[in-house]
Formats: sequence, structure tokens, C-alpha cells
Amino acid sequence: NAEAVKVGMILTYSGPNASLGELIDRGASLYVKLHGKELPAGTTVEIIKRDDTGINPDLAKRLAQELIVRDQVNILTGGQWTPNTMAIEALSKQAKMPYVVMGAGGSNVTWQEPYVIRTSFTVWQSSYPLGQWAAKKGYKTAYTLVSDFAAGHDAEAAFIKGFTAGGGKVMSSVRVPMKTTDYLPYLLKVKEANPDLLFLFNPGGPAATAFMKAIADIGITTSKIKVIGTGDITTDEELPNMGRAPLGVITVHHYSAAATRKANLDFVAAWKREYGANSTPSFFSVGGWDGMKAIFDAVRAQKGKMTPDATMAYLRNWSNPDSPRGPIHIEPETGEIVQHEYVRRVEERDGHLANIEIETLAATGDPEKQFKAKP
Amino acid sequence: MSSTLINILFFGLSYGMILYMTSVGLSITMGLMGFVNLAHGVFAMLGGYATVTLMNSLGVPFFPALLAACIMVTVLGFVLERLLYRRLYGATELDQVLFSMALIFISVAIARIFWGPLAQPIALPKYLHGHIDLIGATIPTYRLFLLVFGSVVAAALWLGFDRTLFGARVRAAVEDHAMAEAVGINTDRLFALTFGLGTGLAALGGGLGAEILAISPGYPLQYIIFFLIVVAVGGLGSIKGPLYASLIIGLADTATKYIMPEAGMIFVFAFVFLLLRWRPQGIVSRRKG
Amino acid sequence: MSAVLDLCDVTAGYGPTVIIENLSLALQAGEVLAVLGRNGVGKSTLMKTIVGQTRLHRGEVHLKGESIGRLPSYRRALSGIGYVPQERDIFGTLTIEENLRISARSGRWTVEAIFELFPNLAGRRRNRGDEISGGEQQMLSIGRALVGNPSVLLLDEPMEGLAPVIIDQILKVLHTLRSAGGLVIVLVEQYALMALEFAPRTIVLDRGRAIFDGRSIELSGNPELMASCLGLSGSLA
Amino acid sequence: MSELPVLEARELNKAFGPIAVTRNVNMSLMRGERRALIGPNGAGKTTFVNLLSGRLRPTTGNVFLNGIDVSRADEATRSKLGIGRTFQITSLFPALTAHENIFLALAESAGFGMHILRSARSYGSLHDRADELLEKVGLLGAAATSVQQFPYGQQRLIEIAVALALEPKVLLLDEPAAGIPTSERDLILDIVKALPSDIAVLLIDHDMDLVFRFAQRITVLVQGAILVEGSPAEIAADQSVRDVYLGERS
Amino acid sequence: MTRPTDTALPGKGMPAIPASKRWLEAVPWLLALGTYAAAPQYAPLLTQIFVMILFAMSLDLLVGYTGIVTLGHAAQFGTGAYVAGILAARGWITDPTMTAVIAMVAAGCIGLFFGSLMLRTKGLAFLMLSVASGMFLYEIANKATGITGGDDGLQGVVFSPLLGLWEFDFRGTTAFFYSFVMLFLTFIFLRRVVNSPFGWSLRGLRENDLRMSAIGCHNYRRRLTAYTIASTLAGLAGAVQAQCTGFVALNSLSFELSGAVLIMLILGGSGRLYGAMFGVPIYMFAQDYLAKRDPTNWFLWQGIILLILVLFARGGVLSLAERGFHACCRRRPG
Ligand SMILES: Nc1ncnc2c1ncn2[C@@H]1O[C@H](COP(=O)(O)OP(=O)(O)OP(=O)(O)O)[C@@H](O)[C@H]1O
Ligand SMILES: Nc1ncnc2c1ncn2[C@@H]1O[C@H](COP(=O)(O)OP(=O)(O)OP(=O)(O)O)[C@@H](O)[C@H]1O
Ligand SMILES: [Mg+2]
Ligand SMILES: [Mg+2]
Repeated sequence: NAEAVKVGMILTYSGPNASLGELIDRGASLYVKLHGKELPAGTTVEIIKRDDTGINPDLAKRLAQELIVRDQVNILTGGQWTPNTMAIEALSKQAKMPYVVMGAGGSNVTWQEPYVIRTSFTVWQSSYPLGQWAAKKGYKTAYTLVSDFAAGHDAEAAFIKGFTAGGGKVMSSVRVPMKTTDYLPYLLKVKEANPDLLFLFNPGGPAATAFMKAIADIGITTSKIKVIGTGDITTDEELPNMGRAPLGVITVHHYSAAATRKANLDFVAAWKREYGANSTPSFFSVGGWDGMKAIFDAVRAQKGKMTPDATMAYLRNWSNPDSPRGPIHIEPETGEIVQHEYVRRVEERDGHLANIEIETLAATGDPEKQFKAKP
Repeated sequence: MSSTLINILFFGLSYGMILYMTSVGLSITMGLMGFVNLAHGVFAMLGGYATVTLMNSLGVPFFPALLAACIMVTVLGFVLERLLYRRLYGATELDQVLFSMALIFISVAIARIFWGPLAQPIALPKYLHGHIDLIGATIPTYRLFLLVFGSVVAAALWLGFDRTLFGARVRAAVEDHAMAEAVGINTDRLFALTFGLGTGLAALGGGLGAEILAISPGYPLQYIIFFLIVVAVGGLGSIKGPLYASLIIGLADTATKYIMPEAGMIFVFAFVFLLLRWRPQGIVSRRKG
Repeated sequence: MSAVLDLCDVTAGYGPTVIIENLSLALQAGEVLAVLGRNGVGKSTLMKTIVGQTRLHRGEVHLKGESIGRLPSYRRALSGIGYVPQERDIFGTLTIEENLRISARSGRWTVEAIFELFPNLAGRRRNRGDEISGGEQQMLSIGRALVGNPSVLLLDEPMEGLAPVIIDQILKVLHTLRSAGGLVIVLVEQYALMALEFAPRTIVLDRGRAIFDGRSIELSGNPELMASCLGLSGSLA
Repeated sequence: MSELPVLEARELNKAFGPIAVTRNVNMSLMRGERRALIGPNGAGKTTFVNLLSGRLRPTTGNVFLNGIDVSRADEATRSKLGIGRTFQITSLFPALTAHENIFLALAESAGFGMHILRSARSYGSLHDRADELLEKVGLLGAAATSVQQFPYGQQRLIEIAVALALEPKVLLLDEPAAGIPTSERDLILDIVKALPSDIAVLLIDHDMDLVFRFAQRITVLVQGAILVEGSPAEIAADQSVRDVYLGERS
Repeated sequence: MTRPTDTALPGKGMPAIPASKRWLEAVPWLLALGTYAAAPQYAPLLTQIFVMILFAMSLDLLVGYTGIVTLGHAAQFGTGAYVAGILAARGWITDPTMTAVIAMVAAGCIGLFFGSLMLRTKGLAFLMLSVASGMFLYEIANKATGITGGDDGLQGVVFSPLLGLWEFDFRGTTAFFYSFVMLFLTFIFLRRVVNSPFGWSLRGLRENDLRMSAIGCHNYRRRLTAYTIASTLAGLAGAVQAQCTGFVALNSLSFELSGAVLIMLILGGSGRLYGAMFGVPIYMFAQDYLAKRDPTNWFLWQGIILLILVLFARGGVLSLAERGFHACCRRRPG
């Protein structure tokens, strides 16, 4: 009469985007490793991993379908890409299957979907406050340069809304195709426009490094143009690759590995023990960590006897006052995460670059939902 | 205004040179030897990994690391040619596609096991960092270096292939293996040599281009289209073609990005489309004597 | 006196299929052999066996005393076998000049000498191999074999598609090569009469076997034998 | 009232870059005519055939088929209108069988090429016709063998059979006898003789024996231009033809 | 026997299945139904396999029969998927069969358009043009977020019950039978096509297109017809995909999909419709199995399997099977 809870986790484990999947998986696995034993007697949790190979909603949906029908999981999780997540959500609604999203950042992910919560973030959550902050600091003109995909469009819209509301002026908004490898021509144009601010958004990873190097190469970092963006452009795992180019870049995000909160120090230490001193957790990892904690909390709360509706009722009111990123909770109406955002500057610490938190902004849910809710 | 023009010209040409450096190896294995080697990127990636690893783990300086990487990958190319590639010389292009895709899959997985999923940072020597200001234009040092280096490589290849009979022998052997042997060409050795050269150049391109085309396990798949475009637009079997193609595409890409950043990739593809409609055999083709 | 080219009991074919069976043949320096036979009896296959493009099932091929039967094709070419294949097999993507240059080895025949012999080719030296006329391709094929300065020349229907004047000219060249240079020539020809006239010795193949091997006059002087071997009526002879 | 030529070339010119390969060639083929075209290598015979059949476009000049200008029509159209040809350098469908090679030609000329849903097997009369043609060239026994496995000489015969399958009004034969033993060349003459008498045939060959037995008239092409035209006897006696083409023999 | 029999098998000089062994043709279909009966939880995977087989078969008409190697076939697949998806998402037409038909027409038009631009070229140039055509549509779909949802994918795609009777359920039962029937119909159709004079002429084009025009074939028009037919069927595959998953995303137009379907086809063996029926399941089952065993490194195993197959089963799995089959036939006396 042991209670076996099955968790189906769909992430990208192969292909060009495997690095992000690995970061989420490592965060989630670290939680399981450290706290996975803390369960009611007789209860076990089995995690079944599936590879969606990248942005591939058809496959993701099929995998979810199989996890539900074939493996009879109790909870679905993962959710690295917005399109994949959206495809799975339709299914989670049909099959009444709780779904914990650990990675995707598209606003509409949790939009009125009854069986979904999110432990990651939305792009609006960081870009909008950044716009407000920049306007408040007295910057007048901005140039936005975002990667041409859904999150990029969100970032552009959110920043512009925050910045212009505070009195700033956007000179030009350019979307860079995802397949681009050479950023110099775009930056050349930025340099000629000579704005106060260059707002950047890209999907992180190699693109972020390439962008940052190009910015340095063309001499923007040494000019009066201030480079700002969301945490994606200086992710903790890419910083070591960027040389000294990003020094002084300002970003707003909900997590920095360099944060000195106790919960984070412990988290980072555990991470380095587990994955090596050269490895650094990122905001994706913390999404995985918190997502897994939410799932285990739900299992503990129901003593392993899982029903979809009880699980959802619990998850919708879940909170973690002591997450590595500070206190977080889920907004019951939307399933959306509410968290603090931090203004950070890239500085040198112990011979390495790090995102140093310099200011904490008030905790919010997803600003876009709030705008939409008020017609 | 004129400094903008200089900038576009310079960035376009130097970007073109990056395309050239990473693709020229393919124009040899595919263009000259006729092997549909979609796995070209594998050798470029390995060149990049070898360079980066030698630099980061063993502290070898950039240029010696690059040279060592080329040699290592060339040797690997030889071995693979002897063991695998040569079995498929006579096969249909479809079988070659399948074969090279298999190699890509394997190498992607192996790269991931050895180097992890993240892109590898390449720390260029200090003197290649930053930028030089020239009559109002900002010129990144590394791009300038690539432009010079690429020209040297192109010139060397041109002298080696077009001015000697090496290229003609390779083409003869590809076109009619049996007849080439019958006029006394050791096709086996010739192919091994050529293939080695192609992989060596791929490695060189991978190492040199690592700054712009980041070295990660997905590399062979991610950039495959770039390589193919350069070879197709350049013209099969030509040595000069890929250079012209790279430079033209580099320039066109840079100009559209600057002039119409909203247009995105559509214009690059439209441009390639028009180029190929205009000259289906490529810019420099052996079809039109 | 040892033979320049010596085939001992050769059985060969494509893959498992046997086309040439138990064929023996020895040719001395300066000797010229005509190979005759109907379509599909294995004339070309015999040539290919000497060049190394078939599978040698049994037997031996010697060139100047050296066993070449198991050598790769290019080694045979380097040791002195020149080959004009029936279907010309010009390298179509190479220029005329490249076609010749990649085959050239030092000796009497140089690329320029070939251009002198075939002025047609000289005018087209920068054209691609597939841009010249059928006859010009044939000339190029012959030129390509000559420029390798071989000691054994295998000609598989070399006169096909050539104008009568050119044929005369080539026959003259072959005559001088044979008498002056001791070149061994094996000639497959559909113009049986011309071949019999040119070559002192003839073999006639039928389904992979030699059904006649002897002096050409024995054949051309004997209408019945001609008819039985080649299907040629006596009146034609 | 003089009869209209079936095929007529008027002032035909063709140049490859700077090289003029066909120069002001005029030629008329009458119904049922048996004409030979000879000339030194590289004289432009194949090019001329290519101009007539539509593989190449003339630089200037026109081609008329039954009085209609077909100079702008492409090869396929001209084939449909009744120009059939063989190729000096064998051009077949190597992986298909001899039967399939011929069937394809039959189906195209019958205009069935776009029949998408009916099984090719059900075109019984075409198959019979294909077998008939194979019989004619003596290869019926090997009908199901893919043509790449045929010896060269037999491929040449299939080449002819494919051309015949088109039931052309004008048949252009570019060195059809190449690779066929002297003893069997009569077969080609027999095949041509057996053709309906209204078909015009233009034959190119370097085998003078064949040419003289075949032709009613002979045109000699040299360096892209017509040197002389005449009956076989006239041509054989012509000193200029001897000088540039025939040489001492014959 | 000079006349080939009507069958999907005769490929590049391969002998056909003898008439006495024709029952073999029923095996794959029974196998598919049997698999479902034994393990209904595999329905989603089987459905996706059917869709890919359908897609691969349409590609085979180009690659295997006509000798047109394209890396842009997803352009038509995606068009079909988006057209069906958008019709349903907007609530304009939600009937599955109607949307499928419209999707096919749309994909056929797209194929006709691109084909007319590209088919005068051959070889590598064509290959790159086809890549460009795919990229083109991809970029357009990516930019037109208002219509396609950009890379968020198309939301809210709900089709009405099939023939008004069967709902597309989350267990995938309806989807399974629907895709099965569509595949079967397509197969029957394609089988007729490749065995018709038209189909033969495509093989002629593959073998020697210059000769084809000399016997009176308008090569360009013929190729364009083949391309349009293949496009239409690819559009059907896309539509079925959209209907069975209830979602459409940019990857249905992607270069990766074009590449993957080509690999599956070659793996099975091109130039005989059954190649797709072997290649796709082998590839997808292997992928499914390996990816579950080892989500991070399954690429390695997949690569090794492909490598072994290409080294030892040249011409695809089907070639290997055929060789074995004919060896058996020959050995048996009589
Ligand atoms: N590549 C091949 N594979 C298998 N069989 C072949 C091949 N080439 C030729 N053959 C067969 O070998 C036999 C001999 O062919 P070969 O070409 O030697 O004849 P040939 O005497 O030169 O004829 P021709 O006078 O037509 O040139 C023929 O039956 C032919 O079908
Ligand atoms: N595509 C081409 N480009 C350039 N020159 C060409 C091309 N095709 C043919 N020629 C040249 O045109 C001339 C005529 O060629 P053509 O093939 O018509 O000769 P031909 O009379 O048929 O000769 P043969 O008797 O040798 O077959 C030749 O000198 C040839 O080199
Ligand atoms: Mg022969
Ligand atoms: Mg000719």
C-alpha cells in the first residue's frame, strides 16, 4: 500500500538548446537529491524524463499524452518553451492534469488555464520595471534591440511601456532574426543613433555572448551609451565567456547566482558540490528547483494520495518564503508566480564577473495580465 | 556618411570572410570531390573545440593551438576517410546524406558528453581584441585580422588548385573513377589527401570563426545552411567561387541589416534565391567554359 | 624472347559473372593484335581486364615480366598501359588541355605534340571535354592515351566516329609507333577489314573464348572462315 | 507546283561564344527523302541536328517543319510535331529495361504522358508495339534487362528503336552505326528501308560504305558551311570532298 | 516476362514482387492495426508515424521517382497545417474533412508557385532554392504573429467531430483511425500515380531528362505537375497533423522537419512507396525508445544505428529486405 507518485518532466535534453534544459533539470534534480527523501512514510516519487528536442510542440504534446495515458503520471512538469507549454496546456485542461511550468516565460502561458502554475517568470516581470526604473534614473532616449521571437516581442513591448510611461523616448526598435550570427551591422546603426540607453533582449546562451562581444568590439561599451536589459543578456552561465565586455551593464531580473541571501548561498554551494566548481546555477535552475519543491510540497500535503483537484488547490496557494531568489508565491487566480525583481550591475568579484544586486524592486505578478485585466 | 559606407563595406567583407573560412573546406569535399558531406560542420566544430580546449586547459597560445587543432582534425579526417567515407564514394548522394547525418548525430552527442551543452568561450589574444579607429570608422581588430588571413588562405588555395593540376586530377577522379585510374591517377591517395585538406580547412574555419559562430554541440546542424549556401552560390568545383559567394552574401547581409533591419532573414533568402535563379550553376561555374 | 604483355589462362568478368574464359595471349614488342567478334562477346571486357577494371577470377597478367594481374588500375597505367575506352570516357568537366595534362608522362608524346597531331583539339583547348564533337572526343581519348607514352596501347574501337582522313592519319601514326618504338598495340575494331589489314595477328572472340588466334591473312584469305567467325560474307571481303 | 519540303533549314547560324559552328546552312528534306550528311570531325553535323531537333537554339535563321516555323518551339514540341532523332553519344534511361525505354517513348508520342491514374500496364497495344520494335532490332529476348547491362553495340540499337517509337515524319540519325560490327550494319539499312516511304531520313555517319548504300543525296558540311551537295556518285568523285574528308581510300 | 506488374516496389532496377507474393503488401497495414489492438496506449505515437509516412511518401514521389531532391518540403506541410489550423482556430471552418481539402488546395498552390520558380534548376542549386523556399515561409509565418501566433504557436485549434460523429479525444483514438485511413487513401492514390504512364515518365526524368525532352516530354511541366501533386499530399499530411494534435507551430515549416523526413525516407529506401513505411517507423520507434532510455545521449545511439544501416544496408532498409527476399525466392526450388 505504498503510494507511488509519478511526475512526468518534459524538457529539452538534446539538440542545440539542450544547455537550457540541462540547467532546469539540474535545479530540479538538486532538489530531489537534497529533499527528495523528505516524504510521508510509504510514499515514493518517480520522475519520468522526456526529451522534446527543442521547440517542437507536436512532439511535446505527444510525449505529454503518452505520459498521461501510458505512464499514468500524477503531475506534469518541465515546460521549457512557450509553444511546447501551450500545446501541453490544452491537453492538461482536457485531461485535468496538474502542470507545473518551470521554464517558459511567455505571458499567456498561465492565462486562464485551470491546471497550470508557473515557477519561472514572465518577460514582462523584468522588462516593465526596468523601463520604469530607467525613466526614473533620468535617461531620456532609448534604442531597443531584441531577438525576433515571442519573448523578444514581449520584452520590447514591456520595456517601451514602462519607459515611455516614465517620460522616456524610444528612438527606434529593431528585431534581430534568431538565426543571425553577425550583430555588428545592427549595432553600427545604434552607434550612429547615439541614444542614452541600449535596451537588449536575447534568448541567452551563445547569442548573448556573441551580442556582448560585438557590443564591445564596435566600441559601444566605451561610449556614453548605457547597455541595459533583462537578466537574459548576462546570464550567470554565460558571463565567464564574455570576457570583460559586459562590465557595468545594468540588468533587472529575479535571480542572480551572486546574491548573498542565505538561501542562495546554500543553494549555490550545494550546486557547486554537485556539479563542479566551474558550474553556476542560473535563473532557469532556480525555476527547476522551486518547481520541484512545489511538486514535493503538494505530495507531502496530500500524503501521496494525489487527486488532480486537490493538487491544484494546493499548488494555487503555494508559496516559498525562502527560495534562493527571495520570497515567492503563486497568485491563486492566475497560477502566476509573484516574485521580487532585482536591479543588478555586472561587476568583478574574486576575479570573476558577477551580477551584483544593487536594488530590490517590489514583488509583482505578471504586469501584462494586470493591464489586460483592466480593460 | 562615407564612414558609414566604409563601415558597411568593411563589416560585410569581413563577415563574408568568416563565411568563407568556415565553408571553404566544404567546397573542397563537396564541390571538388562531389561528396555530399553535410558533416562538414563536425570538423569545423572539432577544430573549434580542440583550439578552445588547448587554450583553456593547457594554456597554449591562440595560433599554436589553432595549428595543432588543424593537424589533429586533419588526422582524424584521414582516419575517417580511410575507415568510412571511402566506402561511400560510389554511393548515391542520398546515401551520402544519410551517412553524413549519422556522423553529425554521433558527433553532436560526443561533443556534448565531452564538453557539455554550453557554448565554449574562446579567449582571443589581447592584440586581437577591441577596435581600431580609422578615419571615423570603428574597425574591430579581429575582423581586420580575419580579412587579411582569409585573403591569404584564399590565395594559397587558388595557387594550389587552379594553377596546378591537383584540382583537375581530383575532378577527373570524381567524374570517372575508373578512367582516372586508367590514366595513372592514384585516386585512393588523392582522395585521402583532398579529404584531409578539406577537414583541415574546416578545423581552421571552426577555430577562427569561433568568436562569431559559437562552438557548441549543435554547431554542425546550426550552420549547415550557411555552408551549403556558400558552396551552391559559389559554384561546385570552383575555388574562387566560394570566395566571391561569401563576400557577396556577407555584403548583402550586412547592407540589409543596416538599411532595413526589420526585413530580417527574408531578404537574405530572397537574395540567395535570386542569385541562384540567375546563375543556377553558381557564380563561378565549370559548366560555362 | 619474352613477351611484353602476357595473359595466362585468364578468366574474368563483372562481379561473379564470368565474361572472359581461359584466355591466353602473349604479345612481343612491336606486335599488333586485332581483336574481332560480334557485339557483346567480351572484346571490351578483355581490354578492361588488362587495364584492371574487371574482376580477375583466375589466371595471370604479366607486363614486361612483372605480374600486374592484382595491381590497382593506376599502377598498371604507370607501368605502361595506355587505354582508349570504347565510350571515350572523356572527363567532361575538365578542359581539353586538362584532360591531356593530367595523363601526361614524360616521353615522346607531349601535350603540344598531341595538339599538333589533332589541330581540331588545339583550337578547343580551353573548352570543356563535354563541349566538343564526338569525333573530337575520340581524338582526345586517343591523345590522352598517347600522352602517357605507354608501352602497350589498348584501343577499343578507336576509329569510331572519326572521319576517313583522320583514320588514315591515325593508322599512320600507329604504324610508326609500332615499328620505331616497339609499342604493343591491341586493337578492337568493328571495321574488320581495316583491322585485318593493319594488324598482322588477329584473335576472334566468341562468348568470351578465342575461336581464332593466328595470322590475319589466314583469316582474310579464307572467306569461309571469315563467315563462320565473324558472320562476314565472302563477297564483302 | 513543287512539293513543300518536310523539314527546311533556312540561313541557319549557330555560334558558341566566338566560335561559329554553323554558318548560313540551307537545307530542305523532301517527303520520303534519304539524305546523308557527312563532313570532317567538328564540322558541325551534330550541332546541325541539334538545331533541327530543338536541343539548341540557332543564333539566327529558321527551321520549318511542313512549312511551319518551329524555330522557337522547344525540343519536346518538335518531337511531338514529328522530328525524331538518335544521339551520337548514347542517351537512354540506364536503370530502366529495354522495354520500358521504348514504352516511355511510345507513351509520350501518343500523348499519354499525363495520364495519371490509369495503370501503364493496361496500355496493351503500346506494349505490343514496344515488343515489335525490340523484335525489329533483334533484342526482344532481352526486353526485361535494364539497358545499362547491354553491350555498347546493342545500346546503339535500342537508341534507334526509341527514335522509331516516336513514329517521326523526319528521322535524324546521328552515327547510328557506331559500335555495330560491319557485318551487322545491314540491319540498320534494313530498318530504314522498312520505314514507311513518306518518312524523310537524315543520316550522319563516317562509314562511307553505309552512307553510299543508304543515300539518295549527300550533303557535305565543312567548318559549319555546306561544301557541296549531290548524288553519291557526284560526291565520291568530288576532289574537294576527297581532300577534306574522304582521303585516299574509297 | 517483359511487362512489369502493378506494384509499388519496382525501384531503381529492382525486380518487382512476384504476383504470387502480393499478399505481402497487406502486411504493413495489418501490422499497424495489430500494434494498435495490442497496445492502444501507443496510439499517439502511431498517429504521428502515420502522418510522417504520409509526408514521406509525398516526398518519395519527388526524391525517389522524379529525382528531385528537396530540403524544403516542409513548406508545403506547414502550409497545410497552418491553413487547417487557422480555419479551425478562427472558427471559420472546423469540419476536419473540409479543412483538409482546403489545406490541400492551399499547399498545392504554394507548391505550384515555388515549383514554377525553382524547377528550371537542378541539383545543388535546386536543393538550396528549396531550402530558401522553406525558410521564406518560415520567416513569413514568424513575422505574421497576428495570424499564426508566431513562435508561440497557433492557439485554440479545435476541430469539430470527424464526420460529425467522432470527437478528437485526448487518448488519440479518433486521431489514430483518421490518420490511418488518410494514409491508406494516399497510398492507394500514389500507387496508381507511380504505375501510370505519368509515373513512368517521372522515372524517365530521373534517369535522363534530356532524353525525355527528345521523346516529346515537356520536362518542366511534368516536373511541376509532380511537384504540385507531392505538395498537395504534403499539405494533407500537415492538415492531418494539425487535426490530430490540435496545435500548429513554426516547426511544421522548419528546415529541420524537411531534413528529418528526407532522412526517414532514405533510411527506408527511396523510389518505392514502401520505403516510407519502413523508414519512418524504424526511425521514430528507435527515436522514441532511445530518447526514453537516455534522454540526453540518444542522439549518439541514433547516429550509430544510422551509420550501421548506411554502411550495410545501402539504398535503405527496404533494399536490404528486398535482397533478402529475392535471395529466398531464388533458393527455393521451383
Ligand atoms: N558493367 C557490366 N556489368 C555486367 N555485365 C556487363 C557489364 N558490361 C558488359 N557486360 C556484359 O558483358 C558481355 C560482354 O560485353 P563487352 O562490352 O565486353 O562486349 P563487346 O564485345 O565489347 O561488345 P561491343 O561490340 O558491343 O562493344 C555482354 O554480355 C555484356 O552484357
Ligand atoms: N557546347 C559547345 N561549346 C563550344 N563549342 C562546341 C559546343 N558544342 C560543339 N562545339 C564545337 O562545335 C564544333 C561542331 O561540333 P559538332 O558536334 O556539331 O561536330 P560534328 O560535325 O558532329 O563532329 P563529329 O563528326 O566529330 O561528331 C566542334 O568543333 C565542337 O568543338
Ligand atoms: Mg565493346
Ligand atoms: Mg557529331
